[in-house]
Amino acid sequence: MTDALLQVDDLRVTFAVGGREVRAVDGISFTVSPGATLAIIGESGSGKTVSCRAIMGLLPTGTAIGGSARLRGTELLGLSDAELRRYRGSDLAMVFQDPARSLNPTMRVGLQITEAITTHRATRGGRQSKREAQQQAIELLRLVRIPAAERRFHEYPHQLSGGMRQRVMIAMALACRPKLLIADEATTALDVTTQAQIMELLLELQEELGMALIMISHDLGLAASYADEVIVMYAGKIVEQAPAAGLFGAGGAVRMRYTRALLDAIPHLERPAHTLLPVVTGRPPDPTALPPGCSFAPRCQYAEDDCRAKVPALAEHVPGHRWACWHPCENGAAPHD
Amino acid sequence: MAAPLPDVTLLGALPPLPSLVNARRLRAQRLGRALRLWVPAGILILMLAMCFVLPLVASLPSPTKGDIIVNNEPPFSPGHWLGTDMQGVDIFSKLVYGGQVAFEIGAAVTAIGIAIGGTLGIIAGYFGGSVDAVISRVLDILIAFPALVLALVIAQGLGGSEIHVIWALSVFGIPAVGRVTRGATLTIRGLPFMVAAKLSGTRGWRIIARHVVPNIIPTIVTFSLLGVGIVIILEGALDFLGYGIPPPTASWGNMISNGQQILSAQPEYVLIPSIALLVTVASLNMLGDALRERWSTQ
Amino acid sequence: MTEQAGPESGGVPGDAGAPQPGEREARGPGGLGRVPPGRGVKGGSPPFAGGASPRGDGDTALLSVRDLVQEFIVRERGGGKAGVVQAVSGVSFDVMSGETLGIVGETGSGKSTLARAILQAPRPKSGSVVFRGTELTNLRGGRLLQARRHMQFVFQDPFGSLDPKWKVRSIIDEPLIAYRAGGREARRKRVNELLDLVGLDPARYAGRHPRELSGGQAQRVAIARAVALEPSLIICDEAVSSLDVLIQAQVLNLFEKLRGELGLSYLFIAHDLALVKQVSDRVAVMYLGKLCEVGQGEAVYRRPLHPYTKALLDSIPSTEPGAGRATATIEGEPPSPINPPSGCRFRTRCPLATDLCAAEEPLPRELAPGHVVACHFPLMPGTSVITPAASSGVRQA
Amino acid sequence: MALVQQIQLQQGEPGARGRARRVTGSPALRMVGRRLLAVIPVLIGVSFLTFAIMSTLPNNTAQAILGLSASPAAVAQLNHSLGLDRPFWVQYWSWLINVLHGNFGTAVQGQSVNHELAIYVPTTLALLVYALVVSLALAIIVATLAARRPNGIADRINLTVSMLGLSTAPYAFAFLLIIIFAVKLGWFPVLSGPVTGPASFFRNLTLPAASIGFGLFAIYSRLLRADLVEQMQREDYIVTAKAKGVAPWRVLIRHALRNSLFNLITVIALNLGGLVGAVAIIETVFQVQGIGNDLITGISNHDLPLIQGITLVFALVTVAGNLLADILYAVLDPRIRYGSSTS
Repeated sequence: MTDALLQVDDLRVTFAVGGREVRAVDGISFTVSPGATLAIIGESGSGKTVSCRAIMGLLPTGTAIGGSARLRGTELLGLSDAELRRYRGSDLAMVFQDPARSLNPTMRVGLQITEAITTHRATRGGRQSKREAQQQAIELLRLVRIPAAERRFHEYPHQLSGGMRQRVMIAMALACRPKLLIADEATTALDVTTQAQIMELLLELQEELGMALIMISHDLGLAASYADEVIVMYAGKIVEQAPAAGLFGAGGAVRMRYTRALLDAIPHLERPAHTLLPVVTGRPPDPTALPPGCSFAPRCQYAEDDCRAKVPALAEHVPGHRWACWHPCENGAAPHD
Repeated sequence: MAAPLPDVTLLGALPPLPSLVNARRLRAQRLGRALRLWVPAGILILMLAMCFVLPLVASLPSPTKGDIIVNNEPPFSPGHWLGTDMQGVDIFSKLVYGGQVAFEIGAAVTAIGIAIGGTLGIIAGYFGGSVDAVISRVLDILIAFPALVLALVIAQGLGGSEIHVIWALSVFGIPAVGRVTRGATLTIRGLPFMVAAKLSGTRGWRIIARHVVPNIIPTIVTFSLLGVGIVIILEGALDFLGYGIPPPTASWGNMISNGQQILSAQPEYVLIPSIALLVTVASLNMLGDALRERWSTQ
Repeated sequence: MTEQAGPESGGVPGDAGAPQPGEREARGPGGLGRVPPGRGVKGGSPPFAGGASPRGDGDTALLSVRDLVQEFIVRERGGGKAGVVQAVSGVSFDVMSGETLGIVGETGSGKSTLARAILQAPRPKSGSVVFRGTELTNLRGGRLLQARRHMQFVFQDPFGSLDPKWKVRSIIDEPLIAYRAGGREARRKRVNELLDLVGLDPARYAGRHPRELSGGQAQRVAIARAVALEPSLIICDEAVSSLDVLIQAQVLNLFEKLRGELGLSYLFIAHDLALVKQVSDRVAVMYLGKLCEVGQGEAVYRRPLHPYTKALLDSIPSTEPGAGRATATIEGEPPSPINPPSGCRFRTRCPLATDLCAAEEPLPRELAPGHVVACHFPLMPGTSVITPAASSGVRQA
Repeated sequence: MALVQQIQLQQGEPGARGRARRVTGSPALRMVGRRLLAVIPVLIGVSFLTFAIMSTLPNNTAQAILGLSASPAAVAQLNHSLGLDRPFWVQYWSWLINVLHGNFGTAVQGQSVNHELAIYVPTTLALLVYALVVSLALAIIVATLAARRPNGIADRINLTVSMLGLSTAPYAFAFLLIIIFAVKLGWFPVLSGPVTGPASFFRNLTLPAASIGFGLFAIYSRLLRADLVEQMQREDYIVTAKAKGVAPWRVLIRHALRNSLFNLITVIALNLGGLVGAVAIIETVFQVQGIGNDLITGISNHDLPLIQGITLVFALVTVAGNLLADILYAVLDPRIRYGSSTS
C-alpha cells in the first residue's frame, strides 16, 4: 500500500460562480498503483474532471481546493505553480476530450511536441539540441503509430483527422515518459471505430512504458472493457469503487443503486428493440444545494428515511469493493428483473 | 489496490464539510456586478436630469446672452458657480444647454442608424445571397469613406443646424449599425432554433420579427450605447471645426473650440466641457460593458 | 472589407482523412449508384427500400427516398471554391407507417445532411423524396409547408433548437400558430396537453425560458413541439446524444411511449449502434454518403453482412457479461467526402478489399429477406442462408 | 414500384476541377487576388458618392473662386469653362478618366491636386503610421501584462486608463497635451511645423500622434485583453499547454497572443476609416501640414477636385489596410494558408 503512485485523500473543490458556492468535488479519496488502469465514471457535473484537474493544478485561480494528493509521497496540492510545473507534463500528463480544440491551431504539431520535451529538459538534466528534441518528437509520433511521422511533424492540426490529432495529443503527453496519464474523456469526441483504435493504443503504450492510466469517462462500457479498477462518482462524491471484474461480467455485482441505474439505462445490443429502459426520474442535484442525506436519494426508488437524513459513507463492505449506500442491491441481482 | 478505510458506516453520516469559499468574496462579487451597472446608469440619469429637467424647474441664466461686465469670471463666483466666458455668458448654463444638444443628436443619430442601418443589416444577414452582396458592398463603401469627411461635406453644404448635423452624422451611424446588425443576424441565422422555427411552419417576416430581432437586441443595445458616445464626440468635432451647431447656440464642441483661444491663460474653458464630455461618454461605455456582461452570462 | 469567419468559411463538416488525389479519375465505368434493372432485387421492392414492415402494412411507404444526392460547395476565406463535399450520394430507402428506421453512421457519413435533405432544408441536389404520396422536392412555399406538416424534426442540441428568448409555452405554440391550429384558448389547452404528454407539469414549466430547463427537459419541450401537429413521422437527428445516460433513457422511453400513443414513425439517426438498435425496427448503416447495409435490427446485429457493420459492432465496448473487450478491427478513419474513394467507398479501410472494390461500385443486394448489403464480398458467403435468429424479425415491446 | 435507381451525374468533372486548382496556386494567393478585384468597385463607389454629394449640395465652385460679389454672368462663364455646367455623370466620367491617367485635376486655387497630394500625403501617412505603430505596440505589451493576472493591479490600471482613452474626444485630449507638454513643459511646439528629418518628425508629430493614439491604444488594449483572458480561460489548447508544464508567460505569449491577433487585426482594419477622420481633426488642431488639414480647407472652399483627390487617398488607405489585414490573416493562420479543409 505504501508504494502507491498517486494517493488522493479527502479531496474537495469549491468554486464561486456568480456569487454562489458550487461544491464540485466533495471529499473523495482513491489510490492509483503504478501501472494500473483506473476508470472514473460519472455523468456531467459529477466532479470527475474537476478532481483530476485539481490534482494537475489546472483549475482557475480562485478555486478553493482542500485535502491531499500525493504523487509518490510528494504533496501536490498547495504547491506553487512553478513547483507544480515540474511534475506537470513530466510525471503527470493529460489527454483531453476534444482533440480539435486541444491543439494550438497556429502551431505545427511537431513544435507542440518538442515544446513538451524542451520545457522539462532543465529539470531532467542535460541540455538537448533542437535537433535532438525534434528527433525525439518524430519518434514519439511513430510510437503513437502515426504514418509518415516526418511529414506530419511539419503539419498543422487542421491538416490531421480527429483520430490523428488525438494521437498527437498522446504523443505530446508521453513526451517525458509520465508515470501517470490522465485521459479525460479522451475518446468521447471520436467515432466508435477510432475510439477502439485509440484505446488499444493507450493500453499498449501503458504496458510498454509501465505508466498508470486514469480514464475519465461517462461510458461504463469503456470502463468494463478497458479498466482494472472502476470508481463511480455522483454529485461530487465517490459512490462505488471496485475492480472492473467485481462490477461487470459473469462474476461481478453492482451494489450501489446509482451505478445499477446507470448500467440499466445504457442501451445494449442484446436488448430487444422497443423495450422500455429501466429509468430513474429527476436529474442530478443542484451542486449549490445538495440534499442533506444521500445525494441520489431524491431519485432512488429504494430510498428510505435514513437515506434522506444521513450521508452514507464509502466503506469497504467486501474486500476490494467499496460502496456508499444504506440499502445496496443484493449481490448479483439486478433489481429491475 | 486501495488502502482500506476504517469502516465508518457505524459512525453514521460524515460530518459536513466546512465551506471553502469566503462568504465576503461572494458578496463582493455580487456587489461589484451591481455597481458596474448602476454607477454609470446613475451618472447618466443625473446628467440627463441636469440637462433636461433642471432648466424646467430652475431659472438658469441665458446660455447665449451674457453681461459683458461679468465676463471671464472664475469658477465658484457668486451667481455663476462655473464662472462666465469672455462674453459674460454663464458657463454652467452653456454646459446644460450644450448637453441637451449632445444628447439629442446622439440619440437621434443612433435612432436613425438603428432604423435604417439595422433594417438593412437584418435584411442582408437574413436573406443572404445577392441581397447581402449589394447591401454589404454599399456598407463597405460607406465605411471605406472617411465618415467625418462626408459629414463635413454635408454639414458644410447644408449649413449648420442641429438637424443637418444629425443627417451628416447618420452617414457614420447607418453603416456602423448596419454592419453590426448584419453580423449578429448571420450568427443567429446559423443557429438550430432558426431551422426549428422554419420547420415549425413559421415563415419570412414573422421569423425576423419574432426570432431574429429579439435575439439581436442585446447586441444592438450595447452597440448603440457605445454609438451614442461616439456620436457625441463626433458632434463636438463638427462644432469644433466650425461645421456643427452655429455659434451663439451652446454646444460642448463650441465651448471647447472657443476655449482654444485662451488655452494657456484659462484652461478651464476647455477643461469643463471636456470633462462633461468624458463623463458622459465614459458612462455610456461602462453601461454598455455592464449590460454586455450581464447578457452574456445569462 | 474583412469578414468574420462566416458559416461558409469553415472547414469541411466533420472530420476527414488524408487527401486522395487522382482517385477520382479511377472511377469505374458504372458511374454513381447505377443499378441495372432487376439485378439483385427480389419481389419488386427496390434495394434498401425495406421490404415488409413489422406491422405488415408494407405496401405503401410513409416516406420513400430515392437516389437522394446532396452536395455542398466548400468555400475558402475570400469566397473561392475549395471543393465539393459529396455528403449524400444516391441514398434510397423507405420508412413504413408505424415503423422506426434507424440510421447509423460515424462523423462525416452524411447522416445529418440526409435528414435535412429529406426535410428540404436545404433542398437536395437531386433525387426524390415522397412523403405520404407527395413528392416534396418540387414543392415550394406554402405547399411544401403543408406537405411537411406531418413530418417533424428533433435536433441534437436541445438548447440550441429552442429560441432562448421564448417561453416554453410559445415554443410549443409556434407550430400551432403557423398552421392555424385553433383559436387562442384551444391552443392553450393543446399546449398544456402536450406538456403533460412529454411529462412536464404545465403549471411549472409553461412559463419558463429554455435556460431555466435541464437538458432533458429542454429536449422534452422540443419533442412536444415536434408532436404538436400530430405528425406521422418524426426525424430524430442525434436527438439523445448530448444527454447524460440516465436522462437519455428517460427521453428514449418517451419516444417509445409516443410511438405507441400517437402511432408515430421515426427516422432515428445516431452514431451509436446500440442506441439505434434499441429503438429501431430496421437499421441502415451509412458510410461516407452511402448506405452499405439495411436490415432488421436483430439481423444486422447478429449477422452483419458488411465488413464495416462488423467493424462497428466489434468496436463497441459493452458492460454485458461475456461481451469481451472491444477491438479495433479496421484501421484509419473515413476519407474525405470531398474526394471519396472510387468503387466501394469503404475499400480503403476494408480488410477484404480487392481490385474489384476499387474498380466497381458494389450494388445493393438483398441476401436475405429484407436484409440488403452493398458489398462485393459480404461476410456471409452463399447468401441466401438465413439463420432463424436473423429471420425472426423484431420483437415488439 | 420502380426498380431502377436513376443515375445522377454530378455536375462538373472532378478531375478537371482538381487540375484547375493546382494551376491557380495557393488559396492565400487567390484570396489576395480576389480582394484586389473587390477594391475597384469600392474605390469607384467612394469617388462616385463624393461626386454625387458634392454636386447635389447647394454651393458651387465658381462662386467660391470668384467670391460672393461676382456677377451671375461671370459665375456662369467660369462654370462653363470649368465644365461644371455639363450633366453630372459626364463630369464624373471625365474626372474618372483623368484619374485613371494619374491626373487628379486642378484645385480651386489653381494648383494641381497631384502636387498638393505629393506634398501632404507623406506627412499624413507618417503621422498615421506613427500613431498606429506606437499605440499598437503599447497595447500589445499592456494587454499581455494585464491578461497575466485578470483583475490584478496591472489589469485594473489598464482597464481604467483605456476606459478614459475610449471616452475622451481626441481634440479635447489634444488640448490637454498642449497645455502640459507644449505650454507648461515646453517639450514640443504648440503648432507643428513642417517635417524635415527624424528630429523634426518626433518634435512635430509626437503630440498629434499621441492625441490620435490614445483612443487607438484604448480600443486595441481592451480588445486584446478581453480576447487573451477569454482564451486563457476557455480554450482547450491553453489547458493543454499548461498541462505540458509550459510556463505561464510562455503560454500567454506563444499560445494565446498569436491566436488573439486575428480579432485585433480585424478591428484595426475596420477602424481605419474612422482613423483618417480623426487625423483630419488633429491636423487642424496642431496645424500639421497634411492632407487632413488640407481637406478641411478644401471643404470650406467647396473645392471639389481637391476633396475628391483626398477622399480617394483616404479610401485607398482604408482599402489597402483591409487588404493588408487579409494578407496578415493568411500569414498568421495556417488554416487559410493551406486551404480551409483537411484535404
